[in-house]
This record gives sequence, structure tokens and C-alpha cells, in this order.
Amino acid sequence: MKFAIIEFPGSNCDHDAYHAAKHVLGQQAAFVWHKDAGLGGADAVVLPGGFSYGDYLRTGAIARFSPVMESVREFAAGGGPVIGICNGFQVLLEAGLLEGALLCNRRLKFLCQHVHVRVEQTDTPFTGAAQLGQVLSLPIAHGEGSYHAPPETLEALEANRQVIFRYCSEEGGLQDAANPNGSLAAVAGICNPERNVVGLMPHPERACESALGSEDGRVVLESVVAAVAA
Amino acid sequence: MDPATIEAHGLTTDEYRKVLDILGREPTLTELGIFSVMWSEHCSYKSSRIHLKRLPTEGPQVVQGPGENAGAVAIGDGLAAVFKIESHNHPSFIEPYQGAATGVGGIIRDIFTMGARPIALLNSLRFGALDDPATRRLVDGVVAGIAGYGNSIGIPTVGGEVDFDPSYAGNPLVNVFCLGVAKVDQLAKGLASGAGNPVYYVGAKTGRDGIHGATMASAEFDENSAENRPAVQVGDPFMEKLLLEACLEVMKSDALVGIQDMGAAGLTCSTCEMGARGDAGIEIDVSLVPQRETGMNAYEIMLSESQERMLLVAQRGREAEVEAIFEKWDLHAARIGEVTGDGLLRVKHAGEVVAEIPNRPLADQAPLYDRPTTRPEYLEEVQRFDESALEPSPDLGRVWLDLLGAPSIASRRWIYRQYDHMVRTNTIALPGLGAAVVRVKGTDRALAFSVDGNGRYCFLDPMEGGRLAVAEAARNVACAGAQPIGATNCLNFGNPERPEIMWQFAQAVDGIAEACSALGIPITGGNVSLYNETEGQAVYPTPVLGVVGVIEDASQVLTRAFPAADLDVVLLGEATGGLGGSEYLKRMHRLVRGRPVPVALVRERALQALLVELVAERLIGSAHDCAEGGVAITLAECCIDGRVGAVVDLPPAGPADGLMAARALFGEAPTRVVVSVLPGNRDQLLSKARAAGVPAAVIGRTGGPRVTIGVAEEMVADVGLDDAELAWSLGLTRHFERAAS
Amino acid sequence: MKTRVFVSLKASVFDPQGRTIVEALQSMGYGSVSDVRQGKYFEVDVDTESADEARSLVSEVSDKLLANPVIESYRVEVDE
Amino acid sequence: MKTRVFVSLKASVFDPQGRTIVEALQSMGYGSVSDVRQGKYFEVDVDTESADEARSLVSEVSDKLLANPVIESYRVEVDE
Ligand SMILES: Nc1ncnc2c1ncn2[C@@H]1O[C@H](COP(=O)(O)OP(=O)(O)O)[C@@H](O)[C@H]1O
Ligand SMILES: [Mg+2]
Repeated sequence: MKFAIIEFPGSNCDHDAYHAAKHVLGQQAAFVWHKDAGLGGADAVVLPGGFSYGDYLRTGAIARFSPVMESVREFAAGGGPVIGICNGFQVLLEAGLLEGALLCNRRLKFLCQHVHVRVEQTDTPFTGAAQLGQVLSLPIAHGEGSYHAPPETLEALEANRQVIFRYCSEEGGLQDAANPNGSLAAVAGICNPERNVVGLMPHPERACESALGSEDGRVVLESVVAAVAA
Repeated sequence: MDPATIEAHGLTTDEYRKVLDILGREPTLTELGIFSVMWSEHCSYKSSRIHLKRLPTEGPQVVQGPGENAGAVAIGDGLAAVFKIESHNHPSFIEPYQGAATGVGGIIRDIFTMGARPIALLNSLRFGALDDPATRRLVDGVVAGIAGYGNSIGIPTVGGEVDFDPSYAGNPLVNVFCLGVAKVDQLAKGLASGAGNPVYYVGAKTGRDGIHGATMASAEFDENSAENRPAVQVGDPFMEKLLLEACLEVMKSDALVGIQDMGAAGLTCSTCEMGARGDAGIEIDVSLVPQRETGMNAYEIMLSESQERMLLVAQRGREAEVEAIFEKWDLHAARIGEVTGDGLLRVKHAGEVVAEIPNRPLADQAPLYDRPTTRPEYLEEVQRFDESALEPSPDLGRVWLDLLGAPSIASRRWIYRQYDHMVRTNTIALPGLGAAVVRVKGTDRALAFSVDGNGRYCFLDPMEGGRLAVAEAARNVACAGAQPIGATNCLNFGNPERPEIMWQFAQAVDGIAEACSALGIPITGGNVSLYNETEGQAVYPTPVLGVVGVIEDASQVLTRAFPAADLDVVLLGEATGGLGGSEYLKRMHRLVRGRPVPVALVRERALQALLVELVAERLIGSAHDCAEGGVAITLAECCIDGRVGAVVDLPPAGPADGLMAARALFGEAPTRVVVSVLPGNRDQLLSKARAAGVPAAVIGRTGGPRVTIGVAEEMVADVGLDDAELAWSLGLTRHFERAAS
Repeated sequence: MKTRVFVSLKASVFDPQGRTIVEALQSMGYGSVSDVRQGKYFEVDVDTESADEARSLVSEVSDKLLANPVIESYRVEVDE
Repeated sequence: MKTRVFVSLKASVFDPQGRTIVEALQSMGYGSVSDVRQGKYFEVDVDTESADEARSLVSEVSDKLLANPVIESYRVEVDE
């Protein structure tokens, strides 16, 4: 299958996603520049991490106006799998493809560390190969990753089972100490009501090889490979 | 030109006479400004050059020695490691966040200017004591600034070092190291050649920032330095990210002749140096320079230190190609002039010539001083150290925990977790575990690198301090299993016009030179930061060494963490450390005295070669050198990171007096490494060590929930692993966070 | 025309920056500071002579870009 | 007493955020927006009935903590 990896000015995890898709999973991958029209016939779209437009003003706020976002919107509307990782998640929220917002971490500092997240739903293209309740060790690297949504939005997300990853302890518990950034309801990742658009703060693409300390992120990319093949 | 103006530009009478000689006439104000920044200490190295010549710079692996924007050494497969270290001490003191951030931006430009993709950053920091709230604010700002820039541009900050001592209270040190990788045959050069070739300016617009920044970095702080404050530059990592990508793309084509960043002294330094290196002239019209502010004159434009700007020379006829690449990245390449054949730096303003200076003399005939040196008097006093006058500590377990929590030793997690240390997915040894290690994608190799320097050692014995810094950085790299192949250095000292400081400087350089030669590690570049003092009080002389090593098989990389229980623990090297200059002495007895144990360089080299061999043959499971705090701290760190205890017994150290156990546990000495032996390899390891002439002793085994140390079979300290971990993990964090997580 | 936009977090949204500042101030002895909320402030220059036009343009820009309606509200001021 | 503090970068200091926002707006078709500078905005509540007292306290707090005097200037407003 073919991954399209969107590059905004300031994206900096674009090569990481490319490496994981192409060299670790052995799939096709191509960069799509933000001014490009069309997605080059990709089967899945990755909005990678980084600091699009420097994250000036607000994370993801400027990137969402990039021309390529029209194609992403259409692709998503047609049911195509789209994943936003970290800054990509922030862009999807700003673009309204996902609901809610990300605020600065509760202790204000940027945090780069491995955390544990629990897979809450397996009926999305990015979690289909995981077990329900499976605990993944994934890195986070963000300053603004505290998920926020108004109460009615959060209620709807929960009711529709749109929270697909939550921060948890190594054993899968949801205690506050395991929530690195103060996210509401320990939300680490969500999907849209149609379930094909997913956003998450942790970096599965950084955890695809044992040399990097964890291979737990592979399941996210392998899920979409399986979903596209099906 | 009136004497006051000349003096305000920091030029001496003799220097001004030289200006007159070179020009054969009086300079214009713009010309005077150009000379003043080019001949400042910061740009011309006028006090240090004569000494730096003694550093060994050659070796078969050296692809680019000192003289370019960064050095480069071959690492195999046609690739080169390109690296350098820079200081941003003074700007960081004035504005910690922006000062540190722009320091990171500057060193990254030096690396990609060479045609290398930057793949990792390290930082070396020194601050005053942490109980001062002003110091904490400084630390907070500097760390946030490094994080803010590095994270945003997407280059991982994978390690570094930090120390706290009152000597740095009024003058912190912020040194940043950057490593990149390039194809050897595609290294770019900072030169201008080919008369008629166009000169382009790319990047941020020019404002009035940092005018006289270069001269500011070369003058001591005094009460008036507040007046320099508007000279703060704001970093724009987003702009630099665009520049980085665009420049690397341009460099892939042969349309480029030469390229250089505009760092200190901005357009002046880049035009003049590029011209001088290519033995060419450059003519520019500053009215074509993109400007952020209105009404800037030629003087201001030439001397501005606005960040994130590059100067490049393209092949005539290839302009459209070059311009198109920059447009793709939303950057506008402004053509501001061309290369000429007359060897002159000619600056015009709206067509009118405002400066005309021969490039070579401006760059190459900068003043050179052999400043007087005098052995400082304090040395006599501090080196006199009577150990027997010390009161032995009754409870060494408590001392151990206390040292583990000392800001100089405790976990640096509070710092490095603010740095994105994983972006680009090459980091195979996470920060905190010894040398930084990044793999080189497309090869089996990895690069290990470390920055080290102990200002206290250097204060007590400058030459030995220089030798020790080299040995330690190289040893750290060898502990990861890497063969050290090149080094860079940042020399942070006080006012060179004081003979005592100059003596420290000369001694340290001698020590570095000797150690680099003995260990076979050429120096490929570096940076000198002088005038690090406040109101006459100099910082500890602090040379910081950055050493880069190659490991052939990235899958072999080791860290310091004990990997399992029931492994033999072996101490490689002499068991005995000394208390002179030690962390123990400073923290427990409030004394900075004695002399550090000198490094025997032949043994050091043998130890490092042995480590590389032991790792390559997969005989050991971890390796960690004994630095500040001695064997006891080393052991505790191996245990904490490996989440496994250990029981060891050390041989007696020195005379059988009340301090013997403290010496054994906390005494410091170079050339010592604690390794854990993978099962079944003990005899092989011991015989290899014997063959290499490296002392090796099995001192204990890993396992259990405690770390226990005996000396000559008598238990002297025993702490729970959990207690050790708690003390160590809170030592730094507790100064910054009320409830640590 | 010079305009100013003030963007602040909605009252229902927790403001960790404001919280941290209040705590810092209280520990510095400013006990009488009871609350701080941090927002953003923009000075936006618009090429027009009409205050009304400037106001409506800047409001539009704020809706679209300067403020995120999920978490923020804004206020526009125009020099008269 | 409710007070407001506006912190902005000194005019001579480069504001990369503001520049990036202007450029974004221009490429979105808002060509008439000629300049944007970004600053911070604080709402500070002080336990006092006196506007003068509030103003002087908040100015002090701004000097010490809210603004960075090296690169920023600020303005205080107090509800009268
Ligand atoms: N301590 C040192 N040892 C060896 N070379 C040095 C040292 N300090 C500076 N150099 C070399 O001198 C040259 C000028 O350095 P520097 O002024 O720091 O470069 P830049 O102009 O990029 O800031 C560089 O090639 C640098 O490597
Ligand atoms: Mg340079």
C-alpha cells in the first residue's frame, strides 16, 4: 500500500513517518508538499509531527489553511484513513476534522519521554490489529498536548467510543500520575464519528524498532496496512 | 577619525595604525565598524590564535580541519561526521531564553553550511549555585531556550552536561555542540570565487539587532552592560528550518560555489571570509539587502547580527535554478552583488561606495597577540591540601545519598525531558545513560559523542584539567563501544589581558594538545570564549571537549545500565582515587583544594582500546566511567538505571586512616571504568585486560534490592536501591518543581 | 488603521499558565493577587481609513485564525 | 479589582510570530493586513478596592514577572 506523508513548512517528523512506513514496514511512501494538489493516489494519509509554521500563534493553526488540506478533507470524506500524529493531530483539530483542542501541558514544560497508552477501541483503521486494552509503550514529545473539549463534546466522544487511546500506567491503570500532560479523561488519541480519521499525541512512528527502545508503535501502522488490504 | 570613535570601536592605537596601513588612508565609519568587528576577540581570536596552533589537527580520517565553519572526519562509506561546538555565554546571561536559543541556531547553521544534515545536538552548561533564585531562573530560561529552538527545528538534543558552582554565578556558560552527517565528496565550502558569479542573501530580513554584538562578547561585563540590552536577538527556528532544507537542497546541485552563515558580525564576516578563502573580491550593495526596519545605514546593515541569514555564491547562469529552490521554501533569495577579481570587499549603498577594503588583509592580518602569562598566586594556596586535617564522615551511606542528590551529580532528567531527544529516530542511547549515540541510517554504524570538562579540576591545575577533559570525553565515547576519531573544543576563560588568565589558557591548551596527541584524536575546530567574568571575578577556567567516535555495528552499543542480576562487576583501571578537587571534598567539607589525580595517557589509551574490543566481542553488558563522586556514584548510577542492586568490595585506598573508606568510595581518578560481564566471559575479559596492560579486578556481583560497598572486606556503606534512586532523581528536580512527577 | 485583538481562554477552560503565575506571585509575597489568566494580544495594522471596515476585517481574521473558538474568545479594539 | 496587562515586544525586537501570521494572512487573501505583532495579555485580579493600589501592585508584578524588561514593554489597565 502507499502512504502519503504531508509536509508542511516546519514539519519535522515527516522523515520519521516515511522511514517507518517504507523501511520498517516495507510499504510505499511518498512525501506530499503542502502546496501540492492531490495526494498522489495514496491509500492512507499521515499528517506528521513537528512545528508547522513554527507552531507560531497556535499549534496547527496556520497549517490548516494549506492548499493540501482540501485534498485531505476530500480523502477523509471519502472514507480514506487519515492519521495525525502530534502536530498532525493539532492540525486535524484546528481543521475541524477532529473535535476538541490541545492546550499546553499542565506543568507547562515540553515533555519528551516514553509513556504508556491503552488501546480503547479496535474498530478504527489504525487500531484494528491491536488488542482491546493493550498497553503500548510510546514516546511523547510535545509542549501542548493537554486534550480539552467542552463537556458535551467529551460526552459525545465517549458515547460514540471515539476515544481510542488513553494515557495509563504500565499495568493499564488510569491514575492521574500516568497522565503526563493533564489531558481531560486521559485522552491520548481520538477518532472522528466515521472512525477513519485518527489523531494522537504519542509517536507510534518513533517506536517501530527495538533499537529505539520500543516496537509497540508498529501495531498502529500495521493496522492500517491490514485495513487497506482488506 | 577622532580617538574617541576609535576607542568606542574597541581598536587600540596600534590596531588603528594597522588599519591605516592596509587602507593607505583614513577609514570611513563603515570601514571602521567592519575592522572593529573583524578584529574583535570573538572573530579574530587575536589572543588565542598563537596558542591554538599547538593543537594537533591532523589524522588520516580528517576531511576538514580548523578554518571552515565546522570540522569533518571520515566515518566510512564515503560519509563524514561534521561537528563543532560554540559558546553563547554572554547573550544567555543577558536574555537566557533567546541567548541560548540563538546559540543553538548558530551552531546548527555552522553544520548545514558545510553541506551536512545536522542530526544531533549536545549542550554543556555551567551555572552558579542552585539555591539562588536568580540562578534557577537562568537555568529555566536557558534550558527552555535550547529546547525551544532544537525541538522546533527538529534536531534532537541527545545529551550534554551541566554543573553548578558559585564561580559561574555572574557568568554562566552555555556551549552547544552540533553533529551532522555529509557525503565526503559533497562537503560545501565557505568561499567565494569566479569573478561575475552572483552573491545571494537568503533568510530573515536584517534589523538593527545585535549591532556590536561581536564586540560585546569580547568585553567584560560591568555595571554598564545593561546598556547593551537592546542588543538581544530573537531566534526564529521556523525560518531556520526552511533555510536548512532549502540550503541542503541547493547544495545537492553544482550551481552553488560557496555558502556561509551570517553569525557573529553578520554580513561583514561572511563577505570578508568568503572572499578571503577564495582569494576573491566581493562587491555588494547593501540597499539590496532585505530590511526589517526603515532607514538603516550601511554601517548598521553590515554589522547587524540578525539571525537566520545565509550568504551564498552561485554559478553565473544558474540563477534561476537557485532562486526556484528558495521560492519553493517560501524564501526569497536576494541578489545583492557579485564576486570580483580585485580582492576587495566593496560595499555600496544605493550605488555609492561606502567601504572598500582588501579582503585578505582584513581577514588574515588581524592582530595577533602573544599576551603575557603569569602563574597565578592562588595555585600555591589551593594546591596545598592536608587530607589528614579532614574530619572523617561517620556515616558513609548518608554521604553517598547526599552526593547522589547533589546538583552536580543527580539525574538530569528534568533538563533532558524538555528536549526532544528522539526526533529523526536515530537515537539509540537515550540521554542520561552515558555518551549520546545516534545511528547513521543507511549504514550499520553509529556515532557516539560526549561533551565534558571539569572547571574545578582546571582551576586547581589548568594543564591537568585540559588533559582530563580530553580523556574523559574520549572515555565516555569508548564506554559506548565507539572508537574516538575526532574532537572539538570550547575554551571558556576570563579576561586574556590578565596574565594569570592567559597562563591558565596556555596551560589548558597544552594539556589538551598533549592528550589529543597521545590518544590519537585530532581537533577539527572549536571556539574560544574569553572575558567570562563579572566585576573582575573570572569563572573557573573551563575547557569543554567534544569527542566523536564511531561504532561499526550499531547493534552492539552499550549504555551504563547494568543489564541483569548475577553478573560479575569488574573495575578496569587503578582502584585508588584521590580526594583532591573531588566532589566529596567540595560538598562534604566545602573545600576546593588539592590537585586532581593526573591521567596517565598511555594507560588511558590502552583502556579505551580495550573497551572498544570488549564491546565489539560482546563480552560486557554495560560500561560506565568513574567521574565526579568516584566509584560509589558510578556503581549507584549503573544500578539505578539497570534497576538492579549490587554487592561489591573495593581494595583499600591509600593509608589506613579514617579517610580510607571515603577515598575508596568517593575518591576521583581518571582511567577507571566499571563494567558488568556477560555470563561466561569473565576469564576472557581478565586475560584481555592483562594483555592490554589494563588493571582489572572483579569487585562484586549485580543483584538484590540494595547497593552495598565494602572496603577490604568490611562493609562501609549500604543503601536501598529505592532510596538511592529517590535521592538521585530529586536532586535537580526539587529545585524546580514542587511536586516532582 | 491600528487595531488590537485580545484573545483569552474561555472561563471554562483551565489555564495552567495563569495558575502557575498566581502561585509564583503568591510565593513571592503577592498574596493579594487572587487570579491571573493569560491570553494573547495582537496589534494588527490594516490598510484602510475606515474604522468599521477595519473592525469587520479584523473580526473575520480573528474568527478564522487568531482565536480558536473551541477554547478562546476574543475582543477587537479599533483606534477611532 | 480587575486589571489587565498588555505585554508587547519592544518595537526594535524582531517578532517572528507576528511576521509568520502576517504572511499567512496575506497568502489567505487578506492583503490589506500590513502588520501583526503578537504579545501577551493578562487578566489579573487583585484583592483591593483601590484602583491606585491595584495599578501600582500590578505594575510591580509586571516588572518582576509578567514582562521581560530586556525585550518587552507593558501597559496596565485598571477598571475604574
Ligand atoms: N579552540 C579552538 N580550537 C581549534 N580551532 C578553533 C578553536 N576555536 C576556534 N577555532 C576555529 O577557528 C575558526 C573560527 O571559529 P569561529 O569564529 O567560532 O567560527 P564562526 O565564524 O562559525 O563562529 C573555526 O574554524 C574554528 O573551528
Ligand atoms: Mg560560522
